[in-house]
Amino acid sequence: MKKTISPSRPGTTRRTLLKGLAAIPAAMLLATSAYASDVNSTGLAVTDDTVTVGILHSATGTMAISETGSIQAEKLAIEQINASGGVLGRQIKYIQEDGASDWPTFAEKAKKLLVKDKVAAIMGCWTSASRKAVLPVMEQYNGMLFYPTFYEGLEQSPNVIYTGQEATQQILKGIDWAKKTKGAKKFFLLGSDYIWPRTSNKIARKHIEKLGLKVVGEEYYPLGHTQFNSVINKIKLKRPDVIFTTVVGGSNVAFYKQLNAAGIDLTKEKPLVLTLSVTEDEILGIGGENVEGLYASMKYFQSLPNDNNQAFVKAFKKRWGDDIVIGDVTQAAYLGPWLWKAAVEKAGSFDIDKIRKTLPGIELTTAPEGYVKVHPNHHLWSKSRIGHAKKDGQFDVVYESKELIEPNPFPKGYQ
Amino acid sequence: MYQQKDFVLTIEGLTVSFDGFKAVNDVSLYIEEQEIRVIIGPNGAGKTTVLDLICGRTSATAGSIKFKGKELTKLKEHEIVHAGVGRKFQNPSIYEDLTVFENLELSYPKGKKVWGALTFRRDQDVIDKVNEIAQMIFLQEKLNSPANLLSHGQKQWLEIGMLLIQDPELLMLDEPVAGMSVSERKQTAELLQRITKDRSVLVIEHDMHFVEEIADRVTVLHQGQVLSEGSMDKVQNDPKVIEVYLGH
Amino acid sequence: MLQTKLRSLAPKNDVVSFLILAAILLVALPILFDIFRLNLIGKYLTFAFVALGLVLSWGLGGILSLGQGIFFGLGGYAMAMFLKLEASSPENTAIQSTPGIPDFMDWNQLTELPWFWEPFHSFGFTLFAIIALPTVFAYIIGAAMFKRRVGGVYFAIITQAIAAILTILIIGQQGFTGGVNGITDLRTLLGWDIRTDSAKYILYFINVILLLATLVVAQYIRKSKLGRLLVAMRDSEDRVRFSGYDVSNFKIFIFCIAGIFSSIGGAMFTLQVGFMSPSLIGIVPSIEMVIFAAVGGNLSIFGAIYGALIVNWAKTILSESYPELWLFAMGAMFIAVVLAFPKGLAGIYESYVQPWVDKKLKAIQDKKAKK
Amino acid sequence: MFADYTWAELGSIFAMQGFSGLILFSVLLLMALGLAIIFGQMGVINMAHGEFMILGAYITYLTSNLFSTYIPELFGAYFFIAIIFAFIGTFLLGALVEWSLIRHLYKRPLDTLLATWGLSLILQQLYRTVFGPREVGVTLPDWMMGSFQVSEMIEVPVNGMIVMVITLFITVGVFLFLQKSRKGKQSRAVVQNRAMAGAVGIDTARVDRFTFALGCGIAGIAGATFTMIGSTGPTSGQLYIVDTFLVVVFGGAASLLGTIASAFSISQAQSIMEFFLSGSMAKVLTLLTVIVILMLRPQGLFSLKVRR
Repeated sequence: MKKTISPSRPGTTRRTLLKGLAAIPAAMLLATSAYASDVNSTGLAVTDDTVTVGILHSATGTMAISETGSIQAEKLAIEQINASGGVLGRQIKYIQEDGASDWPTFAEKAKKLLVKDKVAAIMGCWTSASRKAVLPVMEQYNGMLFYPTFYEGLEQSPNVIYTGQEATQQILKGIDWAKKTKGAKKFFLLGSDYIWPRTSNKIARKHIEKLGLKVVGEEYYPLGHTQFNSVINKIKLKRPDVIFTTVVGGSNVAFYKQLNAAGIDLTKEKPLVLTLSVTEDEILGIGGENVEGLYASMKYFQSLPNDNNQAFVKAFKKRWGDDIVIGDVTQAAYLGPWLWKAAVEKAGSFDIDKIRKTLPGIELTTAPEGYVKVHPNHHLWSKSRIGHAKKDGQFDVVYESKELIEPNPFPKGYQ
Repeated sequence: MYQQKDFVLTIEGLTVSFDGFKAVNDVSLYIEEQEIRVIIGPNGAGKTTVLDLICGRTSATAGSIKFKGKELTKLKEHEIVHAGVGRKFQNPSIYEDLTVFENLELSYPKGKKVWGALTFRRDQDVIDKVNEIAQMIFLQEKLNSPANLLSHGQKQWLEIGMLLIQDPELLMLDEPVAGMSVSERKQTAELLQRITKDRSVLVIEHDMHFVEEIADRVTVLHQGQVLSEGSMDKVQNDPKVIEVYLGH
Repeated sequence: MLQTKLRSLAPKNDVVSFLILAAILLVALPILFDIFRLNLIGKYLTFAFVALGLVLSWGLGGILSLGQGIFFGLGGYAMAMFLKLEASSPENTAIQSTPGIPDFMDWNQLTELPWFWEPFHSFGFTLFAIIALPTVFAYIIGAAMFKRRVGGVYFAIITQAIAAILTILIIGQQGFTGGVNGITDLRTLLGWDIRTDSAKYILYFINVILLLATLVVAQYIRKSKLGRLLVAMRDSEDRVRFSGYDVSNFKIFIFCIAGIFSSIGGAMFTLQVGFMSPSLIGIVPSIEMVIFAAVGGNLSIFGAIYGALIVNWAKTILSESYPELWLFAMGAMFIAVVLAFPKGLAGIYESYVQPWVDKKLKAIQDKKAKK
Repeated sequence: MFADYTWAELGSIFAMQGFSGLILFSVLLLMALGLAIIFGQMGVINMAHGEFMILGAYITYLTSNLFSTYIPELFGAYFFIAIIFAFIGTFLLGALVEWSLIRHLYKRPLDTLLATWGLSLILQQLYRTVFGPREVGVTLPDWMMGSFQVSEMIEVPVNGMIVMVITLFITVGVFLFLQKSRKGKQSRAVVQNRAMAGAVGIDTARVDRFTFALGCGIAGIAGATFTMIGSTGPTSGQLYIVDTFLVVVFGGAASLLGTIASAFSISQAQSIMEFFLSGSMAKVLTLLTVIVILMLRPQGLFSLKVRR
């Protein structure tokens, strides 16, 4: 049985980094830190100069494609925090566990992290299914999960901080924008067949109908489906102004390639395609030339011009390589460790119950996406943005909501 | 002419075609009680197919097979067995992974349904009957050895024994002495003579000496049709038969 | 060869093996491991139910089903539906627009409980369903296929396709099934909180006792005439048929039994892990279940249990330290079992360990005799 | 649902939908051809068929990178070279797999299933280690991306046309090979009667290896072709496996004509149902229909009634 609380797979770069950090005089650290017992009354893995957190994503299996970016972002954030003196003067160590794209495994590993390793927080999960599997474990053993993915909402747990957008934050402004700027009247909703697309489309449909516009079709295909010619024909028949898609994973590649081949040129915007599910990450697999002209509605794009983001992108590339891209979820995953650090330092303790009290209201002015703030419902206030995809796989930000959008995981009137 | 009721097995107008090829064509065959009937004929004459048709392994295109007045063509294999027809295959087909005893036991006519098989007990009746049959087929010494250690001839006997334990009224044997030594062949002939006391036997065989030894009557099949029928003498002197056997 | 192997498991040996297994599961493991690991072992053991079923249907009967996840799922979902209804009492779900129905139904605008959920309010019915559902399902699949003499490879591929269909259906009909997330957040069983450590201990022991009982049933079937018939059918199906047996009925029976075993495993999985999801039903988990039986030795009912334990244990350990090695190891295991160790662990034990033990025992006896 | 449309529009849509059905038919057929040879002719259940396809796709990806880096002026034609490379690569891997694994298992079809599943896991992880867990984007030359405008409504996708042409080409090739060529005749002879084929001087081991490798090579071509319409990632291959096997089994395993007929009927059924129902239900209904028909007619659509 492995009981060590060292990072399970330190890369070489990480090793050198740690060596460098070890050179920081211990005395200096001690000067700023209280003794472990004072900041940790519940037996978490906190020593006088370290604190351990867990990283729980799929490194193998079908979801590894998506979760890699989150792992990288979380590690980067942890390293940066360590370099700047750690949390309450303690260096963060992490234990990385592989959820292997398998929900029971996620639950099992989450439990291991909380029960065996006594981690002070977990950065992790990607799919809703994995979060749902982990949730009862988090609540039973009173852990704190920082969950990065934009998701369907309908959840609010005292043991989870949702650093991605819930569905209304991502959808409503996007549709408003399509109506106002593009004069869209008819929408065709298309998604992979599972809970996030269905919930998102439900919210989208209500909103479209509230605006007095029309939904001319709604279709779902099994995950991994690769034949979209029939639905493309249906789309041609219905002549929508907007194809609103929540297709995920490998299906995306097939969908955009076939859309393109069927003569629907995204750059002509007849119809325009608005997606919730294609970030810069996905474009790597789809190919920039296939999605040129696509609009995406989310809170973060790698091309955001603000200074925070410039620094973040630079650091990320320095750490993980120049040809890497950063998508919405990756940025949200990056926020997790920083939010946790801020909450811990505000509480002056690692105790979960104490940071739960301080978390609402925690704000980050240094977030790559700009200013964010934790809402009492454990989601983040964030802006809505629309990106316009270019051939090189990056987005031009063509719209940004003026104000922060309030998270509303249980939207009245949209259920 | 024959009286209908004397026959154990009545086959009339039996035909089967595989994609247009008539493997068996309008065959009629009448077998009496306690008769040993041997079917001979060149390769591809349809001998084995006739047995397949009787025991339900192949379904007939046309014609009827009546066993003790019961139509067999509509029954499933196991129902035909329960009606009293037993069949030995050309290649000895026994359960190699089981012992001789278990081979015979599985053929014992009890516990043939799922539930019966689950609750089957090896009582004295079973043991006695298995011993009796084992003696008959010269295998009483081998009862506890695995069947895959038997010689080829012994396997043939074992399969015959597995039929005998069911006490069928019609026994069909496909080349029972193929691959046997001379002495084994003699023993087999004896065995057949003994076991036909209360049943009819239908045999396919190539070995003419053996046929002569056991047959009451012989039927010659050629290209799916009955070419000749009667005593061994009659058949051997039938010019049509000579033509078929020597003409090739 | 095979026959001598079967023979070598004389009744006395079986009793000893059984006692050793019971001692390991009931005494040694609970002492050695804390509740976290023990709960994991409990989870692995739920797959041992499936492996046991596969030993009977595949090892003995030659029927390889690549869709045992179907039955695992039926049992698991039946139990999960019951627990979910209990967790969705009107008080617990007061914030929903329709209190008293499971949360995911509420999100999907269902305003009343679907009719097929209603009977799962009753624990008695749920237990009945855990046995009856797989039986009916296996009977329909089995009757359709075996009566028409579809077997072997075709059966494997068709069961696999059925598993795929069931997964798509469950994911697509999320209002009724919880979709890809599955049925989660299960709390109490008849008011008893199943999430506490003490409950996990009790569930572990219930699981082990059920498993041992299942093992006894499997052993009974194997030793009965029906067990010998299955072996006989694998050797020469025609001979069995022409000995007056309706072969298809026996195949259907053993397939149903394998289904029931899997279903019990699924129900125990739900209880111990606390949720059920389509990821345990589809093609990949179903084939993984086959490897548990294959590694243990597809003719050995004890091997099935050790196989399920060891493969899952290896998976946990390997994926903790070397996640990328796990698939290589798993792939290698499939190939090794097929090419080098067709009788799995049980075969290795019989050809290497047992002769050694026998020799030692004999040496001791000889010594005693000399004195 | 059609009330708001003119006849011309409806006609166009149905033409388009028919064309989609044909593309789907080509895709299914191309997927199944390699397996029809391996499973139908040799009785080997190759669960790693999808992984062989993905190997073909990865080779296409590598070739495209090679061309764009070293000879960008010829990029427009790289795809055809890639197909040849894909065939060679998967053919060689197929031969290696036959030699190391399959040849030990000819008498045990269920065991080939387990062993090749193991192989598929190893290949998946290998792809992940080499190419990373992400899907790779295979860049296509511009001329292969667009569509022909036939009328205002009807547009014919170029990549669909290419898939159809390749499928036609490969199908005819396989057919001619099996029926006419010496190797093909040998391979059929081995299938029908191994002992006899060996006795008349055919090197059965070599023929087996060649046949298996050929099936894998065709899978590689299929994989290369599908980079035009699908995704290329370590686990993409698994998506194809159930469909592929059902097409082959449904067609009646030993018959090439059956495979074609089965791919045609499945694709048409699915394509029509997809148009009138939602995508998921269409898929479920198609699979279910195939299974029910297989239960009623286990020998598949086409198969000779043989003497047992």
